[in-house]
Amino acid sequence: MRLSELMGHEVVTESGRVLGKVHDVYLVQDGPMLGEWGAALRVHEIIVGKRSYATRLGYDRRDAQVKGPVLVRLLLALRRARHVPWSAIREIGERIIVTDDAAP
Amino acid sequence: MGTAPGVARLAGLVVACLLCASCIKTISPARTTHTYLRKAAHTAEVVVSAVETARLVAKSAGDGKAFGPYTSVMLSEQEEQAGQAQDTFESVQPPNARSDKVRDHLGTLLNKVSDQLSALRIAARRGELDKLSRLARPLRELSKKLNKFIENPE
Amino acid sequence: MKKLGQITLGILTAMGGFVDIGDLVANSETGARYGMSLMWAVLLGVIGIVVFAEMAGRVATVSKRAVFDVVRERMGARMALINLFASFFINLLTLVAELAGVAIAFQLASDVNYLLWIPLAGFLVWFVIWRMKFETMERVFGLMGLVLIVGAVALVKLHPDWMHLWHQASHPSIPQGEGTPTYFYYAIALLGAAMTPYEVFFFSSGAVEEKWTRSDLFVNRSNVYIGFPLGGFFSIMLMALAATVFFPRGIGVEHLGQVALPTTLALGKIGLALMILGFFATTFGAALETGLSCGYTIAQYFGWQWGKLVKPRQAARFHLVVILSLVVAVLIGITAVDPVQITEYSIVLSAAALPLTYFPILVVANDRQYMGDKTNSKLSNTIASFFMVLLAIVAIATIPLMIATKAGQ
Amino acid sequence: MSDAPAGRTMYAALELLDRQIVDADGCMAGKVDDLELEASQDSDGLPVVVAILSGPGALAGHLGGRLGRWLASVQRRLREGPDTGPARIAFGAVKRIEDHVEVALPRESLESNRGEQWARDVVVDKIPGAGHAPE
Repeated sequence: MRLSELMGHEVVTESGRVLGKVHDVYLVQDGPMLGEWGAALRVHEIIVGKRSYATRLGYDRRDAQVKGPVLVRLLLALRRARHVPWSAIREIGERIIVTDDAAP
Repeated sequence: MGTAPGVARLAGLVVACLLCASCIKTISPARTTHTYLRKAAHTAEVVVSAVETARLVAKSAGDGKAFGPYTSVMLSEQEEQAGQAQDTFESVQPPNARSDKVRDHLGTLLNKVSDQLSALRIAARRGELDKLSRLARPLRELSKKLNKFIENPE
Repeated sequence: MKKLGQITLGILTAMGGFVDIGDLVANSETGARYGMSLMWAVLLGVIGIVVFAEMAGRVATVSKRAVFDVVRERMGARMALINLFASFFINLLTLVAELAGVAIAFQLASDVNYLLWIPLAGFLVWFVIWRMKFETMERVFGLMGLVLIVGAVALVKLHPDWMHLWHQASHPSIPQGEGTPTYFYYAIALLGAAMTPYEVFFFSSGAVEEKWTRSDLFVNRSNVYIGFPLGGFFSIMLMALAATVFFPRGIGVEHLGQVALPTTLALGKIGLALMILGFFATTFGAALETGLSCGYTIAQYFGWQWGKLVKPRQAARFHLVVILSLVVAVLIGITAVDPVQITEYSIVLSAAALPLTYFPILVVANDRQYMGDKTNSKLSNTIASFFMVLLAIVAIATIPLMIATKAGQ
Repeated sequence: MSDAPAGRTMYAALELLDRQIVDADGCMAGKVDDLELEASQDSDGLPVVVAILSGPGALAGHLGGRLGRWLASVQRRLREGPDTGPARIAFGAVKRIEDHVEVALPRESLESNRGEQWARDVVVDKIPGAGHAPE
């Protein structure tokens, strides 16, 4: 599988609710050892939202490294993305189907 | 981001618009006396610009302030500029008898300008910079007449 | 003391490098047509380029990433590719205009048709890029461009009615018989002439090439805050010369040679010679910058090795792109397209395309992960946000205005 | 939201994708155009990043749409030999990920560097002075 096969795909819940598109993938470095690099980066969550451009620009990051300018943040703040854990994914095809508890 | 195809289409549209915009420049027919007069006035404006530039260049060169190559390039350029404006104007169809008169009047002026600018260019090419001031003298009167024409094209 | 000398040199280089064919043409054109009443657009453009270039220079210095690197990384491969098409096209158009400018400077000095000079100009630009060190190249042509200062002497000698010029500038009004759309079309042209995107591509890539470090941030600031506004002074000077000599006589600027005319009238052969030298220096310097920028943008998008620090064979694709761009520009140039028209299109489209590069830089200049404590201050964010809105409006308005005014006729 | 994970975390698209790759000698060697994910027994069946994909083949897939198809067709035409998929850099060769992605290999050994070699051998090396840094 390639990252590009996840990015931009539509995500729906088992009951058919549309959550939006995949805007990013959150990785955690706790996989098996890989040569010089060390522990592999494991896919932990997918970040899903409707038109959540803020994510790609860095405004949605957990550590809040990008703050200003106020104007840009206000324009982008309208659309927040949600983090869906990998374990909630049921099927990856044309659409990505996730469990209902991923969308409270 | 999923907007890319839309942006690509927009970019295509922009390029198409630009192509159109650059084509619009070509002459369009004059349907009424009013548009004809406007075109005539615009032509006169372009020619005044060329005439006044030529006068300044001739004056500088005559006073020993400009080099031969510069003078010669600039004067040829003005001759060409005025010539192009004249050609464009003459290819516009005058809509009625009233515009014929305007056409004749401006045409006479433009011909005189063209003769003087050619004389200047020829002298400059030959390196006879000292003659330029004298040759440019009639342009002053022509420029005044053209300005009068711009204010009242009839 | 050595540092001070270096800073002065940097400022002078930035000042001389500010002017290019777009500034020469646009300022003279608008001065001839509107007097000083569009001076506000020049001032706006200068403030804009100061804000933009300072951010780009700071991002490049702190993160070692030039503008197009940042554009791709923040906008993603897709948006950045569309951006690349637009930026490269405008860059190439500007390169054509600059090469024609160099050729016209040769023509004015020799009376040999400029079309014959264009291939030579293209070759010289390539040769300097191939052989000359980045810093030397930037300095030589930047400093040579300072000879345009002769225009200021000429302006004083022409004894203009200063109060009248000031009145035109401080009470902008549209002269009789001129349409409002045309007025704003030329305002956009002036904004584009001051804020051409290649300046920022070049400036930020230069900061990476010269291996600037955090301690050079002061140099970045002084170059931008002092050098660019002084460069803007040249723009206003050109406008004032045209407003003094051409505006009252009803002369329109259609040829680069006319730009030297007021100085010739005032100072004679020396003035003329220095003006032509200034045309050569500024257009040649800008041709180097745009030629390199053609390579910078593409190489930075695809991640190829770029720059003049390494041997050409180590940045093969970059040099190949530069060579091909120059060849294409020369071919377009010798089809006898009107150089003044090409210049006008290039600066107006530059203004329209500005948000494409401006926005990602603004975002990254606020990212603490790259910038650490060197992110934008509140003040610079406020000014930058104002320009973002302005540039967005300009981008939307440009094409309709271009069509409505038949490109400023 | 899940609990805070242990170890370094990273946003794949924001912090890894589209970033500059720098080789062992400090030369620029392409961009991270895509990532290869693989689930194996070692990773308890969860997908991990096993390779960086770089070069036009990978970029075409990442771009998608008409642009991607166009780039893919250009690349197919330029390619010599059979299709082996996009150029791949095993993630084990990655040394560090900061603003750039540093790999421990020289770029000559990377498949994605073929275009650069072509431009060097076919064009740039034939011009006098290609081997001298500008002075």
